Amino acid sequence: MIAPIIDLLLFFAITTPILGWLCEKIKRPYLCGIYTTIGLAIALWQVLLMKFPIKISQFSIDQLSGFMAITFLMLGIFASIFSMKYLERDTGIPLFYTLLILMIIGMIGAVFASDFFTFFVFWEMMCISSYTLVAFRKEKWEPIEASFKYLIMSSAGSASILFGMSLIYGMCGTLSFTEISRILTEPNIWVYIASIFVFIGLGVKSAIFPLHTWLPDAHSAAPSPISAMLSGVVVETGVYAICRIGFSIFSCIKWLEVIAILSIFTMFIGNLTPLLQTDIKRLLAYSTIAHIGYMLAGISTGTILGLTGALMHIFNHAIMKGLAFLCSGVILYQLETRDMREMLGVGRRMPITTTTLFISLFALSGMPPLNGFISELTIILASIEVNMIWLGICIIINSIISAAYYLRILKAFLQPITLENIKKVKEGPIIMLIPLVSLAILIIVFGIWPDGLMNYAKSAAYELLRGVM
Amino acid sequence: MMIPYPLLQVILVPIIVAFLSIFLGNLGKRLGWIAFATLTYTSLIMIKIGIDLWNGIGPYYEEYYWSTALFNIKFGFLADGLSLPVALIMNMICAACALYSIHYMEHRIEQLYGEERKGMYVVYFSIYLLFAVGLVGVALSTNLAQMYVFTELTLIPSYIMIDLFGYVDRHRIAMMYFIWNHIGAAMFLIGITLAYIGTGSFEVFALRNLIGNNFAIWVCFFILVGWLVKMAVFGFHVWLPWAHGEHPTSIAAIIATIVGLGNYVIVRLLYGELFSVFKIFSIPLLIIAIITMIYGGFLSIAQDDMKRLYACSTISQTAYSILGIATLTVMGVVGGIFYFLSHILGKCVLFSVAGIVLCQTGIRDMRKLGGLARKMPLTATLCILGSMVLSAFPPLSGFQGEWIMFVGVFKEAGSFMGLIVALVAIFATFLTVIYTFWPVIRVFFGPLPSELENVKEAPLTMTLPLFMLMFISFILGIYPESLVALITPVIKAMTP
Amino acid sequence: MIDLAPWLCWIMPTIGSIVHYLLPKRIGRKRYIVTISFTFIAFIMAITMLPLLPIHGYKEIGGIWLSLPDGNYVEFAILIDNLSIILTNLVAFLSLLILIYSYKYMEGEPGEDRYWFFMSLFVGGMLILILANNLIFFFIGWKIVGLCSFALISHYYSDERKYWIGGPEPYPFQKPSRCGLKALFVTTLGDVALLASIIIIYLYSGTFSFMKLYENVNIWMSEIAKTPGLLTITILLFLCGPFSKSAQFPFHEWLPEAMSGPTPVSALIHAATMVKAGVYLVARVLPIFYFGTWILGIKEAYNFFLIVAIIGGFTAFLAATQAMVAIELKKVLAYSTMSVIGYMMLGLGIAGISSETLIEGFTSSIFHLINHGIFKAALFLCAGVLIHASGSIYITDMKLSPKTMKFTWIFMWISSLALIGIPPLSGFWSKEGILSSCYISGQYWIFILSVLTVAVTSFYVIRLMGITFHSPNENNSNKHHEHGEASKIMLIPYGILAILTVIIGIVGPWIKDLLHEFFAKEFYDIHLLEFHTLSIAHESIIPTILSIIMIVIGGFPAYYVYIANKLSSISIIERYGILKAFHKFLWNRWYIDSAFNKIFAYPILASREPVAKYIEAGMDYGLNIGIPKLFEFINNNIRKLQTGILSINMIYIMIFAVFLMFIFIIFGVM
Amino acid sequence: MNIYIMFSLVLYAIGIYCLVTKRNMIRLLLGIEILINAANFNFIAFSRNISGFIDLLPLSVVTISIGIAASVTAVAIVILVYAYRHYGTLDVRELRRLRG
Repeated sequence: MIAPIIDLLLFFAITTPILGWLCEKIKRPYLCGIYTTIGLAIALWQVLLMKFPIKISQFSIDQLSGFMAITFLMLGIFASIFSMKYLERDTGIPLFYTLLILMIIGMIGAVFASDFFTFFVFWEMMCISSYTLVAFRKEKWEPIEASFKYLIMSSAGSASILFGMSLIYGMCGTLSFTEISRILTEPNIWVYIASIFVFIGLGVKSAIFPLHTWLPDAHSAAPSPISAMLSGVVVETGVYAICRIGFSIFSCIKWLEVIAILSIFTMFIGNLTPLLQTDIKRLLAYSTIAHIGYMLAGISTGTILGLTGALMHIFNHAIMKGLAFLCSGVILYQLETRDMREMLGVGRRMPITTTTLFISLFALSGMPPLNGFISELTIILASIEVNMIWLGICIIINSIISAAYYLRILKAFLQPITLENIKKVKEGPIIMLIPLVSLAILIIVFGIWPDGLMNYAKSAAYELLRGVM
Repeated sequence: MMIPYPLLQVILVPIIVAFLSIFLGNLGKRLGWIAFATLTYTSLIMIKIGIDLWNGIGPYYEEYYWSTALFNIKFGFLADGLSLPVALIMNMICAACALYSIHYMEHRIEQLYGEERKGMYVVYFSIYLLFAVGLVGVALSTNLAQMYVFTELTLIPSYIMIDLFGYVDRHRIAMMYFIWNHIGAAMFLIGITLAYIGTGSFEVFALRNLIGNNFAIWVCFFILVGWLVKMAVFGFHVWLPWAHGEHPTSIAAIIATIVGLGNYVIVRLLYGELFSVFKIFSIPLLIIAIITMIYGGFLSIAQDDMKRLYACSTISQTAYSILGIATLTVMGVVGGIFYFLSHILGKCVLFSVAGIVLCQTGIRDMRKLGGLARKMPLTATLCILGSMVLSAFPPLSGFQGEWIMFVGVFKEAGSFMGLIVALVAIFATFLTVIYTFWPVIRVFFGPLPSELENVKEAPLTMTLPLFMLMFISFILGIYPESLVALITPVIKAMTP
Repeated sequence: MIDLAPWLCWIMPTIGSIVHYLLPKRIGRKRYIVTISFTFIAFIMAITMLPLLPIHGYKEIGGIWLSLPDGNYVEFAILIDNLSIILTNLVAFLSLLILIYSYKYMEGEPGEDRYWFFMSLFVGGMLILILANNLIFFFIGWKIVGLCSFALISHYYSDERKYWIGGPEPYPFQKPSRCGLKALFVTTLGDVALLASIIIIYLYSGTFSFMKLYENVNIWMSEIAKTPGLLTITILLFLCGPFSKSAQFPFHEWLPEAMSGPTPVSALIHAATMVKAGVYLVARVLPIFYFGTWILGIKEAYNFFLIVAIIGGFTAFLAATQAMVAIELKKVLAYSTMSVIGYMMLGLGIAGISSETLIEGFTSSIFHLINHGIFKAALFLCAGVLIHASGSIYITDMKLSPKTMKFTWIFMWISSLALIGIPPLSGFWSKEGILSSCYISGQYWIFILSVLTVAVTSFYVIRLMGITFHSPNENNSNKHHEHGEASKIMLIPYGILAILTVIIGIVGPWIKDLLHEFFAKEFYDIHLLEFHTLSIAHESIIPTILSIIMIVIGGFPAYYVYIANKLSSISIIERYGILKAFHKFLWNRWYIDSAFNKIFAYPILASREPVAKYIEAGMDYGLNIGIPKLFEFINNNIRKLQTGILSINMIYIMIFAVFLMFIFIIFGVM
Repeated sequence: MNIYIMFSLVLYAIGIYCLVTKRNMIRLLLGIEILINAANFNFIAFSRNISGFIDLLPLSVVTISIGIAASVTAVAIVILVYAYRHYGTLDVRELRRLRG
């Protein structure tokens, strides 16, 4: 008995291969997907019913953890629905779903953890399953290369976290977040050193410049639902960890300024690099880096408003980027290319996919009245509120630059059809379109009625800042 | 008769119809009539409100909660003497262009898409309705965030329109258009956020509280520059000839309206609420307006492409309104708004004429055109009428706007230098006559080239709505009181 | 009823302009009779106003039209006083006759519907202009007539070869559409200036109404005069309007080319009415500046009269000399129109240039306006007939014989002699008035110039008639055309006009006295003359004698060469080099047109290429291509960070650690 | 005390050095192991932080982290095998097709 939700998910993770074996017997591999979806849906239901805060063994579940868990599970559901069709040509589908659930367990555990080591264990769980998922299509060279780089960098980062953790343990004699934050009130040189190690680790995972180099490879090489998960939530787990660890452990040192500076670098790199990118998934992966920059900017304000913005942006970005990757997945599924030069005019043939992609891209570039606008606006406001106008202006400049490459995608999609193979392309299967349309509706809904989300994120931000204030 | 939630209806009805029309794809180009009917309905609602305002039944105000969690943003609509005429005329232009686009888009879609026609009508007309929502929304907003939302709401549809239905090199130009306008909007956003930090509210009326704050000047600066980018003043104007030159002509008027909308926003936000800060920008704004007027004029004269010419003239014409507003006198501002409204009426007609010529002959280059007046007399008449509006010939509305505005300009010009500036400005209007009437001669007069022998007059669905617009302009021209009496009290109340 | 009359007077033709579009097409040309009938109603209405003469003071009928944001308002009202009643009658009368004439003349011409629309609208606009009680309302009429003029000049917009004017062959031709455009540009330039001055005046006076301007002149004009130079600027700007509309130097170049329109258009717009609008405006505001100059003693207001007089005198001479060499029938008449309007301007200028000549100058100027409207309309209508009959626009090619068209010949001679100012035709009385008041005022330079002009006028008019009707090789005339008499519908209008010329000539002094009395009353009513005892200027016989001598001096050579055909004009010119140079100078219109083209038109046209190619393309390249290029460059370089080599990625981790340390040192530890 | 930390830091540095310079994939894995072991060593060293008392937490941490390291290595070796199949080499510098 670890925690009810994690137990539940573990149960599903373990039973999936068995079910999968059965399914393969009856040649209905998609039943696995349905099973997983049901499992995730039950878990989501459980999380939504939770009364915070809850303390179970090594977990303390507060509003913030709940918020993150909802994000993970929600996107996980869409990804698993999407995978049902998407992976029909692949083998080892039960394994895929197991790994998917394990990855979600890892993330949920990491956000539920009340002490550093529990956090680390689940973190590694998430990492290992994501390495495997990236390399899921092992018969191609690209996922293998990406996965290997991802593995090496991420493991080095994890090792750094562990090293930093050991230093903190050496100072405090405990690993519980609350205990550490009680003990570490005065900064000393070791805290700084420890923070450097920890931030290296977290930075690799959350793709802060210049540690982002693995991200475009891994996110573009992974199967599209996994790209959606990686970009949508896995990276954000890193952001969450920065918040959590930063505000509880390193509250005594001035890490916010560091994050502010890094966020600017990160968003500029994330937006300038993909300007001429032709690989659609790689482009989206870069844009994830940029959005990490926005979130970090929100965090770096250190205020309720900024954190609310950052948390909202985590949620919104999960929806938006998830949708974008799923759309690219549909196109990849139908067209079997990721090169934008080979999908000129595909929008004519796949109107629903294109429309949803439009919605997600406009949301990503911060156009109102879609949800990306609300969270970016909050972050900008927060940064201006704490007299970091340059940060707000940087975000706005970046949103303009980013519009350029999002528009390149749209431009490619709206071109007249010239290529032969595109003329034959049809709209994706309905089971793939369900997640797309529902995510698109969520984007619009959370754009027009952001209140519920905002309230939730605000209370989560309170939760986070309680220790500091 | 009381209409329930009149202003909300004006916004919501087109949106709902836009969504519904996705399912009415079978109607094909007849969707245009639905769009027209919808916009006529909203126009009628606004006319009713306008009559109420005329009779002194106070400004209409409606308020809905949007977001209360963090910012307490209210979704408010205010129809007072200033915003209502602006919204109404913009809506009418949208309605007229909806009718106009039926034939035009048939031609254009045929040309571009051939067999997959029906879907494109749905795309066009459902997106089209969002223009009206965006434009009217900006005019009626009481809230800065809401205003920004509506501003961007006009941008996305126009981007898609240009990209889907534009002319040569349309993809690049659509992108260019989007980015330039996005830059403008982003500047506006910075201004908004600064204002929010200063006042703690997004309400337009709360901007007042900024006065005395250090932020105020920056708020003013960013909002102003943002809208100046959108209004294509000299230096920022480079996107406009392209965007205007290459987009489908049926939305040209709307884009001209988007360009001019900045005048309204500047009056509403900066003149109205931040007068004492806005004063600082008066002189630079005057100078840049005059530079833009003259440069835009010469640029227009230099064009040989019909659509591009009218595009360049928008640069110059919008600067007139800026000039009027920059004088900071009641007369100047009233005249500026009046001129803006009459300009968009006239520009709508002129662009549509260019569209008709393009649609019927397939030629845009004025060097290859000529003598069309014999083949298409109604179009030629419209072109002359539109030119009359622009070059301020009575009895159309351009004249009334222009002289009222120039009274303001001369009033502002206290010193001798000021007088010179005002004179330069008024003589710059002379260029208008050159760049509006010369094209008339080049396109419609002179001998008819032999390859144009078979040109036919455009169908009535194209010309009639334009005549309707000219009729509005005529009404405003012979009875300017109808507009001035509505605007003046609001502007007067704004001016300290 | 009498309140309604002036309103109907301008509304009826305005409405009439669209009536024939509403009537069914099948009734054919009878539709235009309806259009004419609307003008006829206007004429009747104008006549009903005649009994009001002499009116005491003035009458304003109308209401508030537009309340301005600054508390003032613009009225939508009619002003009735002696001046406006007289001019209304003149315009309505001439318009009616010319419209009747053109019913026949325009038969079978292209674009007739358009023609009638603009003619009728023009009449409406002209009447608005005359009846308006304030400057804005006036300006609306002013712009409408300008627009109608543009449309009618370019009536033959297709620019067929036969409608070109200018030439003949070695010399350049002008196309109608271009001529219209030129007229529009020149007049608009004047309009803009006029609008500027109206606004300046408004800012100081707070009103647009003529009568309020009269009443408050002592307040606002002295207010303007406080800023040195401002009043002069205002006057200059103000006069640009009348000068451009009335084709006075330096805005005169559009009028000769305006002759590319149909002949009734030239008759109505470019001879009889619209070009008089400028004179009317000057006359309308003259009391204001007179008051300013002579009663308030503002020095700068005097410039008004000085400029008007000098420009008027100069234009009279300039245009008359150009008419000496012109060989296009309508152009000769156009030059003469400019010249005569110059006289009117001169008269008005003289009216204020000395305090004694006010009424004399004013009256004779208005009288001249009336006379000129009548006889010039007659001349133009005759010219139309001649052009139709001969099929040529050049007098040298016409070779008509007086025998075949006797009535036209007679009427044309009567009108021509009136134009020269032969007593006792109408032109004589008004012209003498102007000359004598000029003489009295003591502006001898202008007087000499204007007297010289009399000789020149006499020369070119006789030359015109001589070449047209009395050319020697009459027998080898072109036989393609029958030299028949014009149809009655055309003949009667100019017959009436010519006869009227004679009648006015006979009763000339009486009419002049009548006008004298009217305007004296009017000036009395607006307090101009309270301060002055009306000094009836000492009549002088000198100007009359001089002008008659001058007529003879000018007329005799012309008669000798062109009517008696004793000498060949070509051989004279060939013989004397100086005359040849002179001829060339005049033929090229003193090179003013080409100078203006070089100064204004060509630079604007020349600016097209640099503006489009260098400035705009440069900015376009810089911003629309350059910025993306810049980003492309940045992108290409920044992409190199993503090496794809794992070792370098690990180095980034080290860099990151160092970077963090660095920042911590900067921010935190110290 | 300090000497342990110094040692573990050196060990960490060696690990990073290994990751940076080595071309062989297996050596990179060894580098990762070295990094983790550095941290583990630190934990063990700190476990007797309070004199006369050995905290059991670090011991359990180290045990689990060794397990995690092992599983990471296992996954890594699987990927490495596939990489060898695709690229025919274990030189990590050859894995540079993904860039830009």
